Amino acid sequence: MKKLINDPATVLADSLVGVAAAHPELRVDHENRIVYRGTPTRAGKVAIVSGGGSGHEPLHGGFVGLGMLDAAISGEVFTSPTPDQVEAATKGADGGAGVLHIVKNYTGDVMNFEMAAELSEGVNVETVVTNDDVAVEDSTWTAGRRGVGVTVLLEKIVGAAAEEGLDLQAVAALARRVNDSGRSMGMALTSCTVPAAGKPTFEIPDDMMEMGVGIHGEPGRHRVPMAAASSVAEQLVAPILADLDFTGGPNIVMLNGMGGTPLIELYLMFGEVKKLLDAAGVEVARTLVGNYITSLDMAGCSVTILKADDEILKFWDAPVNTPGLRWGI
Amino acid sequence: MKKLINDPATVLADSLVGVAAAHPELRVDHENRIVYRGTPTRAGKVAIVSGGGSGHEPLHGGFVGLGMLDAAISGEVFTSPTPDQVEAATKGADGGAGVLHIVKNYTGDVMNFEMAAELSEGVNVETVVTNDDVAVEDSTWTAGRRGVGVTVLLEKIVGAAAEEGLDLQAVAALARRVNDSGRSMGMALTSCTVPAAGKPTFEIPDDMMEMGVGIHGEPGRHRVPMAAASSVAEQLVAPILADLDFTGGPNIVMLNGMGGTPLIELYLMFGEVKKLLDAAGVEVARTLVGNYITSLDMAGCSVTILKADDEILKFWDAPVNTPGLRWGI
Amino acid sequence: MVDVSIPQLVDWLSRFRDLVTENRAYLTELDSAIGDADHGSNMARGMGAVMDKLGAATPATADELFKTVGMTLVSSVGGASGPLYGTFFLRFGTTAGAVSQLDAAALSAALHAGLGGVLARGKAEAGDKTMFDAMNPAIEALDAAIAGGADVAAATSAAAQAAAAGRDATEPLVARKGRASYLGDRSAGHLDPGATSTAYLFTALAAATA
Amino acid sequence: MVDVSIPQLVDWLSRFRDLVTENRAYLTELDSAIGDADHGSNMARGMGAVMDKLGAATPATADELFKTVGMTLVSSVGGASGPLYGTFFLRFGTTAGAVSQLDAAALSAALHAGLGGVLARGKAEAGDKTMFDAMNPAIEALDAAIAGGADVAAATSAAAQAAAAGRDATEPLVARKGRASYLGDRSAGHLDPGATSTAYLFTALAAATA
Ligand SMILES: Nc1ncnc2c1ncn2[C@@H]1O[C@H](COP(=O)(O)OP(=O)(O)O)[C@@H](O)[C@H]1O
Ligand SMILES: Nc1ncnc2c1ncn2[C@@H]1O[C@H](COP(=O)(O)OP(=O)(O)O)[C@@H](O)[C@H]1O
Ligand SMILES: [Mg+2]
Ligand SMILES: [Mg+2]
Ligand SMILES: [Mg+2]
Ligand SMILES: [Mg+2]
Repeated sequence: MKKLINDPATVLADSLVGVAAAHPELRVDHENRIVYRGTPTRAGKVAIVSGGGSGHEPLHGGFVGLGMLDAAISGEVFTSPTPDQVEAATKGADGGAGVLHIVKNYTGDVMNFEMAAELSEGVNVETVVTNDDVAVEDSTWTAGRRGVGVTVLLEKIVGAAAEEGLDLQAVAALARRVNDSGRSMGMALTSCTVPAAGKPTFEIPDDMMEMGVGIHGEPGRHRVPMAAASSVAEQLVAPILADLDFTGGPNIVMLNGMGGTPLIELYLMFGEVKKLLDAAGVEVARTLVGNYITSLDMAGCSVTILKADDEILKFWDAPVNTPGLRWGI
Repeated sequence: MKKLINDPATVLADSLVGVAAAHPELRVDHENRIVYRGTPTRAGKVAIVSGGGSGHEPLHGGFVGLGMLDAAISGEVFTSPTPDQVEAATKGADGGAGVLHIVKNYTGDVMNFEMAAELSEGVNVETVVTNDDVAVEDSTWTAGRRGVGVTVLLEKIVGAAAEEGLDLQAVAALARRVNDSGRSMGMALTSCTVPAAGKPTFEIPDDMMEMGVGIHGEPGRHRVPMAAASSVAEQLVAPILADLDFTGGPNIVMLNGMGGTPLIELYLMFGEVKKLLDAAGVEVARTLVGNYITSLDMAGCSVTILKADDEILKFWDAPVNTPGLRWGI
Repeated sequence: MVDVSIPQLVDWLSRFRDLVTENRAYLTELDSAIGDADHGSNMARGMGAVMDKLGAATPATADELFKTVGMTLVSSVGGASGPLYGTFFLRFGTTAGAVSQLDAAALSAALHAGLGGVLARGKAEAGDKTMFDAMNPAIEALDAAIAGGADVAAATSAAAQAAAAGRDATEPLVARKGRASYLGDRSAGHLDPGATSTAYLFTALAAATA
Repeated sequence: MVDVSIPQLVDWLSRFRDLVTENRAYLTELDSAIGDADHGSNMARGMGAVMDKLGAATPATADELFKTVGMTLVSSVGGASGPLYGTFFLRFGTTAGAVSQLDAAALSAALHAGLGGVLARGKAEAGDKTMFDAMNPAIEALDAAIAGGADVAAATSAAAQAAAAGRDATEPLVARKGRASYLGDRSAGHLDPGATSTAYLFTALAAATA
């Protein structure tokens, strides 16, 4: 395992030291592993709180700041934070108007945030569980779909809505609408290496790739032969378009890197995705190309498409000032 | 070789298609492989033009936009662009007030930009050659030091100066002052793979790393045993501090990723670097942590320190709106 | 019938800690195949924290003991296994009550309560390829042994065997809960990591009460 | 003494194209060891563009021919080798002049002019571990052969041998110019890629004028 770390056991703590050093405008609670904005939540503003396992940076800590999250809680690598961490963030971020929990749909995340909400007496908590990954079939008999790329777009959009003064019910309703309007699909060329595991999560030959991966270095739904970027784009876009109709209005499209794939390839992939969307009559109104929700050093990418409308685009375009996403300010 | 590409021969062209699709606010000259701002250079504003081989993204194309570059020229992967490409960008970006060429000190870049300046009759061209890499000993008998991380900071700072209306001589003088005030040092855990070469540029065992690498996937000055992040930070920071005195004033510090190293490690490394700078009495006034000047999919990082002053900090803080760096707007 | 004392219950936890720590890499390897490569770290971190806590001060009654255990797991593990094992021990303690020893019936009742906690949190059913598939048969076997007149040692030994068999039976299953469910058919052919750690839980119980 | 005709000069370029294309992976491998793994791609791309251009229309005189060659290299290669080989051919053509054949003396003069171009652009000295270390001895050997009364074929053959020897002699050198210089002492023990492509240049010349 080749990593720039001191000790697999202290990766998260050491990295948060760097976050605090690099971002004096944020406040890091090292004990509870929470990144807060530098100033407390404005009285009357709904607080937006998210979190999950580490290893997906800049998600979530890199999205704390004006116009996006009020607090982000980090668990160990790929391990949901614990209820008391989430409870601390919930109480710490509440500005009296309640707290929205943004939770990616993984059993661990859902359970730990659920317990935290139970513990957070006195705070009005609403929860949105993102589940946008079309690689997984939706069913009430299973854990359902994973929450992936839509989480990034949702944090931006509801962050702006909260900033504008929408109340908790309205913010939560918007969050659910955004989640329902977005779909994602991911793929990997390589596995990642979890520091504590010390070796790649899976082995894969040079001529194969994994289609339908999530963001935890897990194998995907299918192992298929390596293919040209144009074909990879098709394998990502087709299941998304088959799952929801994105025509007839503007969309926000994210081409996300898994952490180990350089920008030159991500832009190349976006070019291929754009061609397919143009051909399918899917209007691309806003784009995001880069590493936003990653899986440590995994090579690969994912595509997220979100059906937008005037309200969603207004909140998307609103100012945001976080380490990972910044504009208008 | 596992890459999200169609064909090693079309990587650059295909990637520029994606850049154009993702950034309608920019204009891409696909024939000459130039990324321009969407609107022509304001009459009377010095145009800032840079370029070099591809594979360092977001450098340089990702730094085109208000407050930074007016045009960026891409060569093939790790290969300087040709004089006629640079000539086209120089003439295309000139707003009548002349053009500053920002050239990283590599023989190919220097020669091709030199020939371009000769070809660009009628345009007032000044050139700054960045050479901030302390891994290479400075000498008039050799090609001298490589231009690396300082290039990013310089493009931001002189971009702001040009925006403010400084004339070509003043912008060029500032550029040279910034270059003289900055130093960098890089390291790699792995090689990168040049698409046309199809395999890693060098092999390196799991228990070794390369110290003193540049940004072209080349081996470094020394191969040393893998070490903890704290020791890596020391091996990067010590030669920088030995080369120039950074105490007694504010500094801008960049912890840059080589492309294949995830953000969680880069923040961790920044934390280690910050401890060393604090101990050495080096004031960190501004920071940048992330992938800014990369070497394809190489795993590793570099540290850049730039001695600043009120003028440099003012230009650093000025609004910038590019795909790779954005604030204040 | 011999009762299970507080020291024996602590020994159970200590042996469980030893087993997940020794088999940390193995549990993580199982989780690499169909999960996210952290189950070994999670369990070793959690049980390490539990034993540190108990080392500082061991409660004298079962309710307090297992409240400490459950809370420590909940607040140190995270992921799916933290709330699941945490809730297991919390409910185990509540049902065991403020006692300093458990007879076979009380042990069974506490284990049933723990299992109920896992079900309440995780909503898994038999055959979903989770820790439930080791835990449920283990408790059934314990009950059957007790009903058949076995003492605690024999009953926990039967439970350990049934847990191991339940663990082994997860191999061919296609997961329907937890992270492995995302793999669809590819989850078949691998042991479930949580069922494997649960088998250690009952091995440890059998050894502590032998 | 036999003169070198335009078709022979085109054959020289064509053979050079073939050699850098066939040895593309090898040149890139040499550049991987002490550079940035692109010399094979650069030379193959450049000479491919040159022959495409000449295929469309072959100039009738040496000055026009090599102007086309030089300009095409300059505008299609980039990197260090583009300006260096480009300038080499541009100056070669200027000195050769508007002629349809070159005698030995004219060939020598044109090669000297080309070498001067490489020096003007790159400022390398003997022993810096660059293409100069193959080019300079090649031209010296050509001159010596001509002075000794050799015909063009024998002289270019001597040049090719000297270029190869010059290339081989770069192996132990520590680079002082170009990208390999960044490696310091680690650049020793490897052939210089540019010297290797220059050896092909003279191999091609010898074959075209045999
Ligand atoms: N809904 C559930 N009910 C019961 N057990 C579950 C459920 N979901 C997951 N598990 C168990 O948790 C184990 C995984 O634990 P762990 O790897 O520590 O957490 P995570 O899946 O969050 O990474 C699985 O092997 C499975 O036995
Ligand atoms: N200053 C110089 N003078 C002469 N030749 C040089 C000089 N610098 C580099 N070269 C030659 O160029 C070769 C490298 O060419 P190439 O790999 O195509 O370009 P780059 O170094 O820009 O990647 C070197 O092997 C060397 O022979
Ligand atoms: Mg996990
Ligand atoms: Mg090159
Ligand atoms: Mg797991
Ligand atoms: Mg090269």
